[in-house]
This record gives sequence, C-alpha cells and structure tokens, in this order.
Amino acid sequence: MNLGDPPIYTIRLSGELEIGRKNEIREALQVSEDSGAVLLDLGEVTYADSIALTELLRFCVGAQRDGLPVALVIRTPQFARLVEYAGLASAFKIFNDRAAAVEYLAECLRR
Amino acid sequence: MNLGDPPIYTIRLSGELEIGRKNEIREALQVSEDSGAVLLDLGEVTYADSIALTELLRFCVGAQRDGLPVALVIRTPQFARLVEYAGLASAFKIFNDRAAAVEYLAECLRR
Amino acid sequence: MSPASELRLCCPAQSRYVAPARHALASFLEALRFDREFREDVTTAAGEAMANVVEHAYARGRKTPSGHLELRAKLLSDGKLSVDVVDDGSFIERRRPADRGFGLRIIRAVAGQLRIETEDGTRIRMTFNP
Amino acid sequence: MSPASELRLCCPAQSRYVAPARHALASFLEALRFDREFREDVTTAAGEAMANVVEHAYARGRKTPSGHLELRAKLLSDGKLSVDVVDDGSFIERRRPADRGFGLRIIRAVAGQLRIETEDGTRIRMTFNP
Ligand SMILES: Nc1ncnc2c1ncn2[C@@H]1O[C@H](COP(=O)(O)OP(=O)(O)O)[C@@H](O)[C@H]1O
Ligand SMILES: Nc1ncnc2c1ncn2[C@@H]1O[C@H](COP(=O)(O)OP(=O)(O)O)[C@@H](O)[C@H]1O
Repeated sequence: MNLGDPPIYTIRLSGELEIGRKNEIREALQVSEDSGAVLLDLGEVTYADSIALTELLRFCVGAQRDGLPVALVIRTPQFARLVEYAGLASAFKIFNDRAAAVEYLAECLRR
Repeated sequence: MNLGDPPIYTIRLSGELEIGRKNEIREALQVSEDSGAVLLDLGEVTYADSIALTELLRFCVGAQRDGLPVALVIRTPQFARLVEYAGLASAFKIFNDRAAAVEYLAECLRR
Repeated sequence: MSPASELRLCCPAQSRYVAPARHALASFLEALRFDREFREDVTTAAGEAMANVVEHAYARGRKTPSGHLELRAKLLSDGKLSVDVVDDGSFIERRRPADRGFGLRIIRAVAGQLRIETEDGTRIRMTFNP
Repeated sequence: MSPASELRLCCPAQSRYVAPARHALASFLEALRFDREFREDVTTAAGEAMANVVEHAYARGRKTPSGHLELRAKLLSDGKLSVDVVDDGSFIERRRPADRGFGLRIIRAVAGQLRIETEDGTRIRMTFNP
C-alpha cells in the first residue's frame, strides 16, 4: 500500500507473529522497488516471538543498508516488552501511533 | 428490556454459559411481574453446558406453569447440538432468528 | 518421555477451573487439527465430566474441602482420542431425576465409548472417533 | 493423583504445535488467576523454549525425523511457577551470532531462574516469581 508522495510503503502484519508463521512473515517483509520509506504496521499483533523479531531485524538491517527509512508501529504490551527483553529497543524506530510513524517517515524523506 | 405492547421481556445471555457462571445465570433468569412473554436471546452464547441447560429448563417450566410463553434464540452450533444431545429439543421453543422468535411470541399473546 | 500427543491438567475441583481447563483442551485439539464440530463435542463432553467432579465428587464427607480434578487427553495410535476425567472423591449412584441428569446423557451422545471406573475415586473414560 | 495444579502437554516437535501449546499454557495460567503481564511473560518464555526445540533439538543426526516436545507447568507450594520445556534431542552449544540468539536472552529477562539440563535431551527449567 502506498501512502502520499513521496511513497511510504506500508506492510501490515497482525495476529500472532510466531514460529508457525515464519515463512509468511519473511514473505510479507518485501518492499517494492520505488518505495521511499517503509511503515511496518504491527499495531494489531497479539503476540510475537524472537523468530518474528529476527525477521524484522533482518528486514530493517537490509533497509538501512539501502538507505530506506523504516518505522514500526507497536501497540501491544507483550510485543513492546519482547523488544525490550531482547535488548533491541534501540535497533528499531518504534512508535505506538500510526500518525507519529508516518510523520517521522515523511520527515526522513524531506531531508 | 421491554419490546412493544403487549410486553415481550428480553433476557440476553452471551459468552460461555457454564458451571462457573451458574449463579449469574440463575439471577439473570428472572422475569418482571408485568411481562406478557419472554424472549431468551442466547444467540451470542459461545458455549453452554448442562448446568446452564438445567437452569434454562427450570425457568421455562416455571414460566409455562405461570402461563408465560417463552422463546429461545439459539444460533451457535455447539449450543444447538447440546440441546439435542440432552434430548431437550422439544422442551424448548427454539428459533435461530430473533425476528421469528418475536413473531412467535406476539402470536402467543394475540391468542 | 512419552512419544504420543498428550495433555494432562491437574487443578482443584472448583467451578472456576473448569472453563480454563476446557480451553486448554480446545487448544490441544486445535494442535491435533481436528475439525470444529469434533473439537466442540469433545470439549462439551469433557466439560460435563469436569462439572460433575466439581458438583458431586467431594459432596460426601467433605474431608477434603476441595478435592482434585484431573483431565487427560491422548491421541491414540489408531487415530481415536481418549479423554479421561479423574477425581479422588466418591461416585454417587442415583436414579435420574426428571429435570436433571443431562451430563452423562450428553457424554453418551458424543463419546464413541464411555467407561466409568469408581474404585479409588471416579474415572470417566471417554473415547472419541474423529 | 498429584494434588498440585499442573499442566503437561506432549506433542511432536513441529512449529505448528507451538502456538496451541502456548494457548493451552495461557488457559492454565488464567485458571491460576495470574495477572495479564505475568501470563504474557511466562507464555513468551515458554514460546521461546518451545521454538528452540523445534528449530534446534533434532537438527543434528535427524534419526528421529520429528522428535518430541514436552511442556510442563506447575504451581509450586511457595506460589512460584515452574515451567519446563523438555525434548530428547541434543543441545547445540554455540556462540551467539550478532543478529540472533534472542531466545535465551528473552527467557533470562523474564524468568526468575533458568537452568538448562542437557543430559539425555534438553530440559529448559524456568521458575517465575509472580
Ligand atoms: N465425578 C463424579 N463423582 C461423584 N458422582 C458423580 C460423578 N459424576 C457423576 N456422578 C453421579 O452421576 C449422576 C449423574 O450425573 P449427570 O448425568 O451428569 O447429572 P447431574 O450432574 O445433573 O446429576 C450425578 O448426579 C452423580 O450422582
Ligand atoms: N532445545 C534445544 N536443543 C538444542 N539446542 C538448543 C535448544 N535450545 C537452545 N539451543 C541452542 O542454544 C542456542 C541459543 O538459543 P537462542 O538464544 O534461543 O537463539 P537462537 O534460537 O536464535 O539461536 C541455539 O542456537 C541452540 O544452539
């Protein structure tokens, strides 16, 4: 899904992001060629594990290498704590609100 | 809740009607003095057990004794099968649609 | 370690434990990929047997103020499912009063086989054919 | 019959069993009336340990094409909760690569105590303080 101009590409994952959905998560984490920035909308994730986290980290590391800003929306306490427990709070740009994430990405694109 | 005139009193129970909620179910199954007929709206019941069924049966037997028509709305397959398994299909007036139940009760009241 | 798919849950024989125990069983049955109707029938039967433990097993004597309840489910090698509900109380024999006694009737309607063992507590042994 | 509140679930060590096993654990924890955050932390840790069984326990040798996974949870008399995740595979020692190895780290962050026993399969023994 493309939002605005310059394009913010949104990837939305919901439900339980866990080992049983590893392939699906990996496949969902693909960006289109013309994306200027990526919004990972994970606001409706009811559970996440380290397998999902590893996929997210790989995606973000790749995006950073390509100069693509990425923002994550995380709202659910289990997921937010998981990121802390894994020591990854500073590895991601996390927002608990979609508008703030979009604002951040738009700002990145303006620079 | 009173519907129309003559009054159809609606009792709505939802979620799991099971042993842990026995007292709550019994308390909910009370009718006001001026009720002409009772609609038991159980359409959103996600699970029921024989304890709930026994409470419903007691209520219906009492209502029948008082000349009060009662209609049940049951939509969920587990509940519908439970009634069959208990051999109680003919002990209740069951509808899978609220409008049909109201229509039946209105008809009873016209008689 | 047992190689079969198996669930075992022990808890006090109190009404508030029955729903969560049933939910745990439902999750186990989902893992085994049984269809919805079968899962519902099995949890219905197990729910009835567990409610009986809460209502009857420790009604006599009350030496143990709250007794124990055990739920066991096991996928058998022939594809059938066995579910046992076990207590260490006393089975109460009685004739069925007109407006109750639906629990065992419901269990009989859904379980392919039902055995009630009453030495040393009660063990309701149900076998289901998916 | 054991008098303590206890859950035990055995299933094949395959990824599709992990979520239902976790849900069964969540139901058990609800029965015990632990608060939401504690329940989530315990199921998170158990989920990590179970994912490790699926990913690593039977990766070597592959004599057993699919091994077994066992989850045990028990309310201890001092109010703590013990959760064990057990397999009969082989523990794989390795240094933590930079972009993974979060599982044990997450478990350590939430469990009051963690013991890893590696004779005769792996047993991840976690104790939680509610
Ligand atoms: N676990 C048990 N312990 C003691 N008695 C039991 C147990 N399960 C069933 N019973 C006996 O069997 C009777 C019939 O049970 P059931 O058909 O479920 O109907 P209800 O529970 O409504 O009486 C009970 O009333 C009780 O006397
Ligand atoms: N049940 C297990 N069987 C075999 N090896 C295990 C098991 N649990 C953990 N390990 C080993 O411990 C390592 C670290 O696990 P973990 O911290 O969860 O990270 P990851 O699974 O991402 O490697 C694993 O890579 C594996 O070598």
